[in-house]
Parts: sequence; structure tokens; C-alpha cells
Amino acid sequence: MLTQAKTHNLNIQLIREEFPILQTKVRDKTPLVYLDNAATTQKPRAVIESINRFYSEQNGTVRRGVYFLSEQATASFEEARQTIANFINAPKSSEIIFTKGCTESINLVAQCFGAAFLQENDEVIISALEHHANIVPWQMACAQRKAKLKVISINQNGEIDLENFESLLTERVKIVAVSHISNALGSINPIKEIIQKAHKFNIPVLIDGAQAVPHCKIDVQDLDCDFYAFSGHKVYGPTGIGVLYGKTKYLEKMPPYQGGGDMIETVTFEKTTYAPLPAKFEAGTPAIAEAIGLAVAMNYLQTIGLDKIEIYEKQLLNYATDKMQEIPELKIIGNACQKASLISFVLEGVHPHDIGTILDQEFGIAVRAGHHCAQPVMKFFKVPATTRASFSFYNTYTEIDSLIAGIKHILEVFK
Amino acid sequence: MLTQAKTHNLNIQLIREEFPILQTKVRDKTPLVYLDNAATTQKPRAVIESINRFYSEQNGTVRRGVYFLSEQATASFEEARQTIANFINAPKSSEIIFTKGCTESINLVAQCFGAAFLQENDEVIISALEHHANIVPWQMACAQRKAKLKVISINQNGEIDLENFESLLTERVKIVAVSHISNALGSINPIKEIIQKAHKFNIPVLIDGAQAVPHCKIDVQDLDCDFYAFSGHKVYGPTGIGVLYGKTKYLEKMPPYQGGGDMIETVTFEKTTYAPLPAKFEAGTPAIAEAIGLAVAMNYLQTIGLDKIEIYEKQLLNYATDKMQEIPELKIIGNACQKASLISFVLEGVHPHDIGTILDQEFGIAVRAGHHCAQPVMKFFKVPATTRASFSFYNTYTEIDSLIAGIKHILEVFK
Amino acid sequence: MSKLSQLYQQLIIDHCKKPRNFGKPEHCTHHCEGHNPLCGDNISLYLEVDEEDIVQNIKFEGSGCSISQASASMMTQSLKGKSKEEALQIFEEFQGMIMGNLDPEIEENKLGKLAVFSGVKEYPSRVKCAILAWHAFNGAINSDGKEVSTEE
Amino acid sequence: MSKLSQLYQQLIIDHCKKPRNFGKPEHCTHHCEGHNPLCGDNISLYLEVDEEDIVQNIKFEGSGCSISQASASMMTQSLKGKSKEEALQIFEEFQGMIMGNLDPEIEENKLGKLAVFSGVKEYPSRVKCAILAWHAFNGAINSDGKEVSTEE
Ligand SMILES: Cc1ncc(COP(=O)(O)O)c(C=O)c1O
Ligand SMILES: Cc1ncc(COP(=O)(O)O)c(C=O)c1O
Repeated sequence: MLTQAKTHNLNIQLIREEFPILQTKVRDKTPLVYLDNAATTQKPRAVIESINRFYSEQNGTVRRGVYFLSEQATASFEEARQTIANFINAPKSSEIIFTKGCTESINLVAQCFGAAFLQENDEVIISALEHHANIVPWQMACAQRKAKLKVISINQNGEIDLENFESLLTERVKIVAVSHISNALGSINPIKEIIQKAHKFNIPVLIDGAQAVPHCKIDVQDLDCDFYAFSGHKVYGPTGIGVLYGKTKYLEKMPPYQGGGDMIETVTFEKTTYAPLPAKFEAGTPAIAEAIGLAVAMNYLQTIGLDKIEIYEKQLLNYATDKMQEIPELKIIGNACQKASLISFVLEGVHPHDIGTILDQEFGIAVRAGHHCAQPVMKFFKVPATTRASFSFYNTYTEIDSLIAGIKHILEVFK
Repeated sequence: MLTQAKTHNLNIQLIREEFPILQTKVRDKTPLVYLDNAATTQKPRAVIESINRFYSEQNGTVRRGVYFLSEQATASFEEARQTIANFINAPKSSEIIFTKGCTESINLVAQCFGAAFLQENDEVIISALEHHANIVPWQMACAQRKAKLKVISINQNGEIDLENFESLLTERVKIVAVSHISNALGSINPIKEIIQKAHKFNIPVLIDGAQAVPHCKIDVQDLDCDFYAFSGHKVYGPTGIGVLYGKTKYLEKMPPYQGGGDMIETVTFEKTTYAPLPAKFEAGTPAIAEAIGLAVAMNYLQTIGLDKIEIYEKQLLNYATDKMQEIPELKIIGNACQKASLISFVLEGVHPHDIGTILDQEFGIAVRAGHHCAQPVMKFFKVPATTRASFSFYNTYTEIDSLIAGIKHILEVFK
Repeated sequence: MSKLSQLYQQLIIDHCKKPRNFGKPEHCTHHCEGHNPLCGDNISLYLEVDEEDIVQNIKFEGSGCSISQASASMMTQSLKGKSKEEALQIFEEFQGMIMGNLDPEIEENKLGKLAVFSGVKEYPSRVKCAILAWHAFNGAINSDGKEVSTEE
Repeated sequence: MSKLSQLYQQLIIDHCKKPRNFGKPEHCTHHCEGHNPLCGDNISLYLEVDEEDIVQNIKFEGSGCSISQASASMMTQSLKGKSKEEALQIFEEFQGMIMGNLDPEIEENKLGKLAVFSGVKEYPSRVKCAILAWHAFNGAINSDGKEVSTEE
């Protein structure tokens, strides 16, 4: 090669040392090769320690206490909100709502935006690439409000058909909800175009960013999306926390999601007035330790550099794709032009479940086998399931070599 | 005294050593005296370490993976569910639904039970003692379904008026929702009678157990309640996790709460069929580390013994009550016969907020000042706010002495 | 023999690649659909049970992993010709074995070749694959024959 | 002087116990209600502003902690007789001081006795208590006088 590829300058070995679990062995035997990062990511020491520290030194409830612990916890919690706002370049931290996960973030919008804006015969657009979390909440909201769900079609590469999308845009459409990156195929969707086209009709757009936030820099102002949802556990943060970014103009018009403490201003048995954003959408004691841990994860990612992460993960993807294409019995499902570091594939004559078990048992390799909560995608490609390997910046070329060796071994077993 | 009080046999000093935060000093100065246990509880080392261990050794997603980490995480997660079922003596672990907190547990029932059973002109009964978390969700559900909210009155001691309750019971009532223990006053409500009386009319009862689970043994079968809700962070467990126990016969008839991964069996764009309990109510990646941490907290409490905890906390309550009654300017709000280890009070001429600040600054004592998310209770007693001291088994007589000294000091300042 | 090669024994792979009694019979008295939503495995099981409660014929269709396919294939071989009672006993034993409650090497049993599935108990996520066909059998044989007799 | 006794200075306690300008005036040109839902503090502020924009009279009613009561009481003393412009400047300075952006000991200011509240900046949860009356003043003076002129 004459032209030099972009370099990432990451010291992967040093990075790996920051992740305690990567030092462990599977069944005390094989070193762990963790390639199911699209399902959940491992946690750097800094995140784990921040949770430990919170409970050991800071634990108090937020927003109400006049004492030391509560003031400290409140300050850390609101600082976490600001960190997250900065991370995705949200204009105001009050537009960052903490939820328990991406699924809840989407349900919140489906229910509350639905209650405010969705009426009989209105339409909601999603794509044929969505995770169940971005299908079922809309089915439920549409059923409740007698609205219709329309689905943007995809092509054989697993790419969204923009022409088809345009043909669905009418004044009946009240919201468009699409994923930034498909968890089943890795396709990076043209969300900026989708948002622009929808905005021409004044239709707001929700982006399911569960698979995107860990892999590329998000700028909600540049995208101009109206809602952006993601999960903490998929961006190297704790379980039990998610984020919904929403534009104030919509959040203010939406009724609250859950009722309880902190989301109200005054309560009598006759009438309740609601608190301003973001508290209106955060009833009850929030996931305090988790929010703080998530902010630590975001700081950690920023220290490494999302631009570098993107370059390196792309290299891993290319390397793995090349190696896989050399195996005649292997077929990659999803060949979008723009793809995140994730490969879904099928092996002739071997069921994904068997692949998963053998890779795990013999090689300590964790991959996902199944429908990846995207049954309509499986149906489209006429496969009951696929095997999915998804890479993080802590993965190595050697790990991909193990994966390839494992696949070849499996083909031997089933020959 | 001739008659010997029941003894608890607890070594409080040893217990305190299990809680790292109790070894810290407020602003590096005063040792922490934490008396806001009704807001949130501190975490024993075992809980903190279990979270640490999960992320360092076990972290994988649950339910779907065919590999080691995921199988381990799934096993620990479901074991946690079983531990919690045992802790409250639920007949089946599938009747334990993980939520993000008590507030969400109640919202889930208000929404889903509401959707299945609540119609125009139906009625919902709550009590005048409720936390906002057990008021606002019902107001919202009633508003959506044009049903009416009825409120059981209380007497000047802060006790539920059972006669008034009976007078409200008609066939229009579809559900009764009352707290086990009031967070504002400490009253232990006669929930067993309430449940029995409601069942005579075939009306199911939800118990808000947020304040009860940390202090007394709960047996949902003996109570025969239909739903029981509580929060992890108030029972020495992590933030970001709560529990809803529900009888299968109701849970099965209720529609799902949120849509997404794991709560479905099959998804097509036309139709979705739902998974069996408890998955039907647990859309998305659950709070895995938090569920495991909560189970560890329950095991910890069981090791100490809830019977002993109850005896000791009662002694703390009696000691503090006696001391407070010696202060003429102090008035205890809430004098129920049956009371948990919690005292709400007002001081003549001194606002609770000032009390909170001075106790914190001069004595390192954390108490709550405010309306305790129970504005209707404050209104009933015609106070804008109270100061609340709530005790845990890790509190000591010496700490109560500090509190009393603090109160006397404040009276001096404001004389 | 490693644990894993114990799971993926040649016998299992062979049955997976060449399933016996595969297809839909012309006649059947009992029928049941089995489905594992977690991995998408599915099976249609067809029985012909005579008046004396003997399983005269048993066939299946479906798709799934090697464990589920081999389990279905070997189940049909093993149950054909058995009485309902015997068949259900084998079902109990098979279930016991893969749940780890019955060790076919030590305890008496009628599993025969089916003991090849004893390795499954080590793989919690695969237990459901191995048991799917058996649940379908249990569902079929306990269903009212008339109900599915329209299937000819 | 400890930080805390700096907060609870005698002056503050005195104003809290004997609030000046407390009550509802017979005439007012501007009125605003302030409310702090977190602790239940509330205030009703009444202004009489003349044609030359001078605050001729200012009174308040309400309840709350010593900080909020003393702050309201001392505010009325300090703003009475001031022009709207001057009063708003003092509001800015007061706000600056309790947010920690203005040190009354170093920087020039018109706060006078109000400097006694400088200790509040150390107590994040009390900042709202100290500022409540001032926000009510800001709300009242910037509102359309006629709107509340029915209040006599
Ligand atoms: C009686 C009662 N119910 C419900 C809640 C709500 O709990 P959470 O904020 O953890 O959801 C609380 C906690 O403040 C409470 O004391
Ligand atoms: C694209 C996409 N959307 C939404 C989700 C749901 O995320 P969670 O389960 O964390 O709520 C996932 C995760 O599986 C996903 O990949």
C-alpha cells in the first residue's frame, strides 16, 4: 500500500488494562474475547470506581436535602447531566432527561408525544431496520390513538430507501423514528437527510442512537434531530440508565410520563401542577449512581477521542470483513456502504446457535446468535437468525484472527 | 424497670463498620450522623462490592446470550429475582417485576391496571397519608379514564380512618392504593384490615411499601395484597432499581407497560405477541447490576434479622420520642399508635429549613426539612413543612443525643 | 473427550444433517407446533396414535440449531412404536437428564442412544433447544386427537 | 466567626423574628407572588411605584425560613425610595453576591447591610431562599402596573 491509512494512535494494550473484565478468563480457562459489544459494553475501571465512590462517600438523595451528602449528590448528578449534554452537544442540560434505558426513552416519546400530537388516522414512520425497542412502542401508541404505522423499506444491502421514505411523507405523518445505526446489520443510516426531508414537512424526528453513541461523535444540534435516545450500558456506562435528549419546544408541550415526587410543583388531591424541565419527566428518585457513572464513561471516551475510536474500529471492521469474505461458506448479511464495526453473518449448514456455543466453549469468544431483537430484519433477509460479531476499540486484530479460526473449526466439525 | 424489654442482640458498632460511608466525615470535620434514612439508605460493603464484582467479572447482557458472561449474568439476575421473591414471600418469582423504583412500580399499575379495569365513573381509593408517588399516578390514570379519586381521611394523630374507608367502598371502586408506612409521619397503616375489607368487595389493593420493606418483615401472602411496590435504594440496595410484586391473575390481564426487546414473543410490523411474566413488563435491557445488588442487600438484612432490626429501631424511636417530648418548643407531627422509626416535628419560631442547615453545618447531622413529597399531609396539619429524623439499625443512642443537643442549640440561636 | 465434543458428538451432527422422519405425513391423529422465540427454532410435530395408544407414526418439520434438529430426529426414532405411557416415561427421563436430575450412566433408564444428549445440561442456554421437540410431543399426545384430525 | 454563625448573624435572626414592612398595603401599583416549591416558602410582594419610577412603598407577606424572611425584610428597607434603575442594580448585585460572583468586601457595590447575606453562597440549597423575595420584586416591577391595580 502506498497511501497511508489514517492512524488512530491508540495504545490498545494500555486501553485493555483499564477494563478489569478483559483480564479475566472464561471458565478459568480461555482468555475472554468479547465481541458482543452491540449487546452491552464492558466498563472501564473509572466507571466502576465512580460507583463505588458514590456509595462509599457521597450517597444521598438529590434535589431536596439541605445537608452535605444530599448537596454533594445533587451537584454530582446535575454535573453528570451537563457532561452528557456536552457530549452530544445539546444546547441546554435541561433537555437531557434521565431514563432507565434507550427503550424507556423511546417509550416516553411514543406515549407523551403521542398524547400531545397523535390523533386518529395520523401516521408514524419507522424503518424496516429497527430494533424492537423502536417498533413496539410505536405500535402501542398507534393502537391507542388509532394512528397508522408506516415502514420505510430497505434494499438488499440493508440500506434505507430514501425515495421510499420521501413517498411516505405527507401531512398526516406526525413523527419519524429511525435508528442511527442498525444493531442487526451495522448499517449507518442517512439520518441527516432523513431529518432534513422530514423537517420540510415540519415533522419531528426521533433518532434511536443506542448503537451510535459508543462509536461516533454525536452532535444533536448539527443533526437537528428533535429527539435522540440512547442507553448507558452500551456506551461503557452502568446498567439502569438511559438518556433522552429532546428539544424544549416539544418537551414542553408533552404531558409528563410518570407521576410522583420531584416531577410536580404542587400537589393537592384536586389538582397537580408540573415542574419545569427536566424534572417534569423524572418522577421519583432517579438512578443517581448510574447517572454519575455514565458521565464518567463519557469523560473516558472523550479522553480517548471519538475520532480515534472511529478510525480504529473501522480498521477492525475492514480487517474482519476481508477475512470473512475469504470463507466461501460464510455470507455476510448487511452490506451497507456506511457500516459500523459490526458484522452479521450466516454459515452454510450451521445454525447460529451452534456457532455461538462452539465459539464460546472452545475459544472463549462471545458473539451473539439470534434475531437481535430485530425480527422484521431477519424476515426480510429470510434467515431465522444470524451470528453477530460487534467490535469495540478494546478489541484487537488477534481477537479477530481467533474468531476466524473458530469459524473455520466449526465448518470442520459440521463438514 | 422490672420488666425486661425485648432485646435485639445486635452489635451496632460491628454493623456500622460494614457501611463505608458511616466512617466518613462531613466536610472533613464532623463525623456523619445520617438520620435521613426514609429518603435513602446507606449501602453495606457487600452491596457495593457486588456491583463492583459484577462489572469486573460478570458483565454481560441477560436472557439472550449463548456465551459464558451472558449465561452467568442471566443466572445471577434470575437468582436475584428469586431472592427478592423469597424476601417478601411471593409465591412465584415470575410475580416479581423489576422496575426503576417504587414510583415506576406504582405508575405501571396505575397505567396498566387502569387500561384493563378502569372505566368512566369508576373510582380509585387512596389515603390522605400518601407520598406523591401514590397520588399523582392515580390522578393521571383517573384523568385519562374519567374515573374519580377518593381519599380516605386521617385523624389528628395521622392515622387512617377505617370507618371512613368502609364508607367509601362501593362496587364503583376498582382499586385501593395505600402506603404501608407513611414517609411523612411514620404511621404504620392497618393494611391487613384494609385489604380484608376491600376484598369483601372483590377490590384489589396495592400497597406502597417504600417505607416498610427496610423496617419490618413483609409477607405478601399473609397480607394477601394484590400488588406490593418498593424501591431498592431505600432498603440498603442500589439506586435505579425497584420492585413490583403482583398477583399473576391481575398481571396476566394487564397490557404491557413499555414496548421493546424481551417483552415480546414475535414481532412483525402488523402484530406483536407478548412474552409471559415477568418479561412482559420488563422491556429493554434491565438494571442487571442493580438487581443483583438489591438481592445482596436483602441477604444482608436477612443475616442481621428483620425481627431484631424491628426491635432495635423501635427502641431508638422510643428514646428519641421521649427526649423530644421534654423540649417544650418542639411539637411532634404524627402520633399514630403504630409508628415506624421516624419522627416529623416542628420547632416554635424556627423554620425546618433553618433547622436542617444548622444541624448539618454544626453537627454533621443529616435530617430532612420540607414537605417530604406529601404536600396534602402538610396541608392537613397546617404546616408548610416539617423536620424529619428517620432512623436505621445503624443509628445509635449517641446520635440521637447529638440530634437533641442540636435542637437545643438552635433554640438558643433563635431565642 | 472434551465437554464440547461431548455435546457435538458425531451422532448429533449426523442427525442434524440428515434428520430422520422429516416431513409431513399424510395422516395424523395428533399435531403440535413448538416454537422457541429466543432463537427462532420451530417444529411441527405429527403423530399417528392407534386405538391401543401406540405411536404408530411420528414425523416432524421445522428448522433450528443442530441440538434441536438432532433431538427431534432421534426422538422420532426412539418413540416410534412405543405406547403413550412408555413414550411419556422416556420424555420424563429425557427431561430429567438434560436438567441434570438423572444421570443415564448410573441410573436405570430407557433412553438408549438419547443419552448422547446428556452433555446439554452443561449449557443452560441450550437446554431449551434440546427439549423443544419433546415439549411438542407432550403437547401433541395430550391434545384431543380429533382437534387436529382435519390435518390429513 | 464560623461560616455558620456568619449565615445566621444576629441581624438576620432579628429581621426574621421582626420582619419590617410586613403586611399588605392599601394601595399598590405592582404585585407579584413568589413560591419555592422545594421548601414551601412563599411571598406576596406589593409595590407602589410613582410616575418617576421611584419605589415609594414596598411591603410583603408570606412565610418561610429565616433566610427568606430576613432577605425579604431587608430588601424592602433597602429598596424603599430607590429608583427602578437603582433597585434593579441592587438586585443584580445581590444576586451576584449570593451566587459567589461578587465579593462585597472587595468590589464596589450598593448593597450596604445586605452584605450580611454573603455567607449564603456557601449553602447551595439556601441560595433559592435568599433570592426568592428579589425574584418577586423583579417580577413585580417588570409587570404591567395596571394589571394588578385592582388590588387596592
Ligand atoms: C411512601 C413512599 N412511596 C413512594 C416513594 C417513592 O420512591 P422512589 O422515589 O424511590 O421511587 C417514597 C420515597 O420517597 C416513599 O417514601
Ligand atoms: C438499535 C437499538 N435500539 C434500542 C435498543 C434498546 O436498548 P436497551 O435494551 O438498553 O433499552 C438497542 C439495544 O439492544 C439497540 O441496539
